[in-house]
Amino acid sequence: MLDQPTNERRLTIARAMAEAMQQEMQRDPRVFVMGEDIAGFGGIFGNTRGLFEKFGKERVRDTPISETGFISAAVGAAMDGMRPVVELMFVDFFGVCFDAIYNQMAKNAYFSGGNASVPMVLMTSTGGGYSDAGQHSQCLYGTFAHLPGMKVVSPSNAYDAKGLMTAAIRDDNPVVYMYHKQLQGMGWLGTEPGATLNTPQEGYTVEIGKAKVVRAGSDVTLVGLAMGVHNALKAADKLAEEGVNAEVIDLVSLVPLDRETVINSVAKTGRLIVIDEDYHSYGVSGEIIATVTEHDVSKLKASPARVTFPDVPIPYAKHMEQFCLPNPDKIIAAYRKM
Amino acid sequence: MLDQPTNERRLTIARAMAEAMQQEMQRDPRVFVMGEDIAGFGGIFGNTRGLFEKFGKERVRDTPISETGFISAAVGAAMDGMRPVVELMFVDFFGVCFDAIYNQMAKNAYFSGGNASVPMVLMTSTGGGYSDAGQHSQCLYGTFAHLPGMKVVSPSNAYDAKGLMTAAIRDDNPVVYMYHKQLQGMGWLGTEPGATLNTPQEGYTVEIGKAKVVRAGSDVTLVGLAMGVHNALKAADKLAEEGVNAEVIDLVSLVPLDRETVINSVAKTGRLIVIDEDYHSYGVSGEIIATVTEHDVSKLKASPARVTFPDVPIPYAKHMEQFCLPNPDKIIAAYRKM
Amino acid sequence: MQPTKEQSLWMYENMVVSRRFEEAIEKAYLEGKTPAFNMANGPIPGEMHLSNGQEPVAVGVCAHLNADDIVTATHRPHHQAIAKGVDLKRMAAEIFGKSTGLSGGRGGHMHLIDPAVNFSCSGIIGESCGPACGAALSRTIQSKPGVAVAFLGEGAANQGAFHEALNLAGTWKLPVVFVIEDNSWGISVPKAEATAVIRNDVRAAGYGMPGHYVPGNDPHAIFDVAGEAIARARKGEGPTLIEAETYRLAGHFMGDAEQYRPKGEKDALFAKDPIPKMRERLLAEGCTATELDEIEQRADSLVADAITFARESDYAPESDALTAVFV
Amino acid sequence: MQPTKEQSLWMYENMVVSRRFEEAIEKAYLEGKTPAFNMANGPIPGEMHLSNGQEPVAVGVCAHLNADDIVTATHRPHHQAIAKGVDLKRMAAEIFGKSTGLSGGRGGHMHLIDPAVNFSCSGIIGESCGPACGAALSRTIQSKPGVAVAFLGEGAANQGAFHEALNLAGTWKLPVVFVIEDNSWGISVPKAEATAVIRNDVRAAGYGMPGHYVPGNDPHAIFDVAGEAIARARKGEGPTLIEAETYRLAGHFMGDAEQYRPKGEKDALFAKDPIPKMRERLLAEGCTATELDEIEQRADSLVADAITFARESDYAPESDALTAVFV
Ligand SMILES: Cc1ncc(C[n+]2csc(CCOP(=O)(O)OP(=O)(O)O)c2C)c(N)n1
Ligand SMILES: Cc1ncc(C[n+]2csc(CCOP(=O)(O)OP(=O)(O)O)c2C)c(N)n1
Ligand SMILES: [Mg+2]
Ligand SMILES: [Mg+2]
Repeated sequence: MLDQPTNERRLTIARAMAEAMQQEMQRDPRVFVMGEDIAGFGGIFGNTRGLFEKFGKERVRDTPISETGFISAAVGAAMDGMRPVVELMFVDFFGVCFDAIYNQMAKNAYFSGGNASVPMVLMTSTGGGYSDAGQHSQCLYGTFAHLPGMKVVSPSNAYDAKGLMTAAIRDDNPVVYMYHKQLQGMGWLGTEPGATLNTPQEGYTVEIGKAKVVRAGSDVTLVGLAMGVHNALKAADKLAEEGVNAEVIDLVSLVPLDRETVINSVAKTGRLIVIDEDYHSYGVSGEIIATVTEHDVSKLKASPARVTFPDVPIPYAKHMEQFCLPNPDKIIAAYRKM
Repeated sequence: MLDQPTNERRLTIARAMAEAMQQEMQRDPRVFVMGEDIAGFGGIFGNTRGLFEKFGKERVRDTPISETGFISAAVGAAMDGMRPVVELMFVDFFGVCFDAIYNQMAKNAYFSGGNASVPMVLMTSTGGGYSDAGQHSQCLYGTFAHLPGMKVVSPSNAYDAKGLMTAAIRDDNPVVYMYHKQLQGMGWLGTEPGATLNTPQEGYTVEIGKAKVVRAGSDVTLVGLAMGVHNALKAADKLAEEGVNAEVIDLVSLVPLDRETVINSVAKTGRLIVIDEDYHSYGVSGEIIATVTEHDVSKLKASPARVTFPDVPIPYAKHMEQFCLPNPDKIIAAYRKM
Repeated sequence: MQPTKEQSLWMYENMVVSRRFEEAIEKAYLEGKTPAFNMANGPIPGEMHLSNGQEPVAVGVCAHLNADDIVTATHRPHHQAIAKGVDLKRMAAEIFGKSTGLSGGRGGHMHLIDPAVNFSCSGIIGESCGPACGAALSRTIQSKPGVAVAFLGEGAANQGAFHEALNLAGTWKLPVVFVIEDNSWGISVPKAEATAVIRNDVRAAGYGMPGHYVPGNDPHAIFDVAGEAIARARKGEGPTLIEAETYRLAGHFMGDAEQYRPKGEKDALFAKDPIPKMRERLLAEGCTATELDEIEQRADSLVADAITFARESDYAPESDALTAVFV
Repeated sequence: MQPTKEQSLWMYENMVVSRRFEEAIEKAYLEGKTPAFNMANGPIPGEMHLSNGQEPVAVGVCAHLNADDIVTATHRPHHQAIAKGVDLKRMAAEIFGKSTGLSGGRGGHMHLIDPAVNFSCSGIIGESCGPACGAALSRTIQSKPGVAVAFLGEGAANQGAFHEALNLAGTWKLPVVFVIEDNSWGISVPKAEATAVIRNDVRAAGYGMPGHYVPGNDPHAIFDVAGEAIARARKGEGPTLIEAETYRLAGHFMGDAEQYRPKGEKDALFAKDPIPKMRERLLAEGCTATELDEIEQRADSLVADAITFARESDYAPESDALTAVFV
């Protein structure tokens, strides 16, 4: 899928994230990790495994269940020269601590006119598909991307996961790093094999703010991120069987948003479908469509479409949740209607 | 501006809100009001004046500065058969209590399959323009509208303010009622005279989920809510001097969103400008543009445009804030570029 | 305050129902999840937090409540729901995602809401506290009887929502009782590493309310302390904070390898399993084995009926996912 | 712990600078706001929270701090900023929205951040608590000296953030001191109607840390208690909670009609104005009037210079609004 050397190690996203953190902790004593069950347990989603054993409890800290407390503490530590990586276990919990995130973490650089900085990473799990219901399955990409002052990224595969984590830790700005549970490579969550990729051992960065054309095509542009990319790639495979050539864009980063890559693609294909597991309205899908149409509506040969999660809380029952989730068939159906 | 009888009392939005609450409290003993400084003080923005004197401290309660505590208490009271109206003083504080709002208030009806309901109103002030800086001037319309389970309304004038408050209190669902500080009719905030309107004494409702065409036109559709409507109307007046006939839509409600009224208008005018004081990206403006284009892109004679707050925290200095805020001139400039 | 024999047997029965229910859920949960454990599979998908071992707190408290009283519960809600009288069939059906479930399958195991007995719960830590205050306030404003009980874990006592709710309750003298189930673990983090004090009852003084710690995971002791607190609340004398020691015999959730548990901890806990302990106590107090066997059999069949009901019920149409967002 | 003469005079000087600064800000704030009071007008627009009367707490605490220590402050931050040594000119310029201000006009009166002296503040109630823990943690991890002080109002002590931060500090034994300025009002709501306990120092026990209440709005008494607490933190002995009685001589914000104040309260408070009281004390302790007059004159000119600097500075280009979101 990506143009990477093939004789390397295949890592899950979970391992890729942990490896990036480990390498950055080795490189830079200012980096430390905090969150619930991230020390001995290795992170509920496996993304901090091995760190505690390597760096000990001073730099790999289990916290009380006090998200406001430890995330605002991370802000204070970052402003004092550290580079904390904190975990909000599920993004769905953001409501207990969002003030620390968007009124402190995201705004203090601005409030200081750039004299202070808040170099921290907030990593958080997103996504459903395994029946964890309405308070443990959301994506909330739009919620985070809407508010200024924080970068927002979400990898679709292990290669990007490692490079984005490294870039996020090295970034002098706050970065929200959203990882999709079903891409983690944790079997117990059901896992998307396409996310497990060859990943170089040595440290490298993936640029924050740059989208990737992960499949070139000429007939329709499919735009997504994280799990959306895999759905789009599967739809593209099926469409290819019918001779339809879909271009697939992995946004990788929502803030900054690489509008140009999307605009250029649609200028070529004339057709746009946005795939988003976040709620339908007032989110990512609307923004992408607006980006393309406000730039030059005449480039569109058909009305753009979106395949998103409907505006309802995530239902628990498997058949209901699956009914709501984006999938390749829905993408194909959207294309057929164009 | 609105087609209302003219021999009635002119009320500010603040008074219209208080009057609606008062009438509903008289009508229904289940209604009570809670928040910071809403009792003797009458609400920082004047919207609960007179209630404490009339109903006493049992039903008009000052709270500790514990937004999570008292908003989740409102959820518990609503589920126990009361109809609380709670105030979050500035919408900018939502981060300290958003879990109570979106994980409890908004979802409990769904989690109960409709067997329980959460009939409450969360009223909150929005908007800047008076140099209150980055933690007291936001709109956050998109943030609330993005998440399912709560209705979201925002009046642009006193007539709607009263009718929407009455409708919100009577609604069996949670309603977020966002009032713009500069429309309140409080002199100390600087006030938009167009928001103070003739308002009937007797109780009435304004439908939640219905947009209003507040000025008919044929050349371009200007869509906004709250302060955006006044900016649009002023732009429309100026455009009219040049013979350009703008149609102005007051969305009134973001959830449910009256997509049809917007679609029908653009079908007629072929041109769309969205005015939004909330942040530019991933919010209301993107959603409105996507709504129109996904329905039928061929109806657009020009690329749609938006006049919004840029993706930066609200700056304090007056000249900087004014530079960022939408205004009639920016709307006219956007039209000229079409 | 000592339970009557009837109350003792009620507590015992509810403890047994609760345990049997968890055992049945555990079994069903594992269906379709072997050889590879994937939460998404089987008749009960998603996270599953069992309450094995924590029954004493739920029954000791709820023995004093009637349907009209309010309980707000946690992400680990089954024992609390059972003790509060939530319909077992509809609860089982909910966990199986069926149309006959409490919400028709929309909510699931962490979102059991039963207005008939004023029960609700939430998967967000600390979230039980505020709504309990609100329900209590509702009764106060309406001058209606009723006490609200918020259950929470000892980990949740470090969440801001706990503090705000306790202050609200203390300031407004609300008829509410906060009950902390101290199983000494918040997932893998021990209480001592997350909490600045050894016992949370000392925090009560910061909210002008009495605080009690109940050691021993003992239903009778909990019955005693909770009884006083609930009576106090009923008399309009305000809120109470109770922390009760309890044991989590299961993992945090199903699939938890529990490598964080010190060696031998589980064995020691199983040796103190409160259900056989209570059976012994009841026998010592003069109950007959037959009497208790009957209770156990009744529990078995209640649970079996509920599981059968759940399994035999239909799924709601998938498009029901789109309804009940608004009422 | 008693201040040396030098420390006493330092406290006095900073109290006077602070008061004069507020008086100058008040005057400038009202420009352009008569006859109609409209917050948006004049050289200083927006909300304005003055600290008149609350100077003792700031100086009594900050007398023990150096530039390397950290202070996180509140929406009412001027006295705290001055006592911590924030550059008065750049602070005034910030309040006037000028390019020479601490943030070039982006932040304003509630968002004064000065990395040179490790000072920051926020307009969100309770928000000072967590970042102070984080800064303290940063020093602990790095084995660097330094104590963090979080200021907050008595109203803020009912916010969840307070609880979480205190528990974190207590659990991790962080070098942090929480200082509650108890001016007995949260806007129009009296402490007694919002707080379940009479004094917040009793809450310290819930976090395993010492708590102290300092009555009398007395800089010397605050100096004493804060000195012990800060020394304790420096020695690695962990956090302390201090609540200090103080008086808000001004309205909550400018434009506040203060109708909620009981009749006579303001007069009684002015009679206890801590600045003349301290002058008297210093005279009684043997300072000369000339000495104190000189201090006052120095304060006057410091403030005058700062205001002049602010007024004479330019505004940044309006497009600077779009920069510094990211560094
Ligand atoms: C606000 C929030 N933070 C974190 C979690 C994830 N989480 C679920 S259960 C749990 C541990 C809770 O511990 P405790 O309160 O002691 O309850 P127990 O599981 O022991 O019954 C955590 C951290 C959550 N659901 N909500
Ligand atoms: C989370 C939050 N809630 C409410 C407010 C509005 N508000 C600003 S100051 C204030 C009163 C604060 O009282 P206190 O903490 O005692 O400080 P004081 O103003 O007395 O110095 C309130 C309610 C806010 N800024 N943040
Ligand atoms: Mg626990
Ligand atoms: Mg105060």
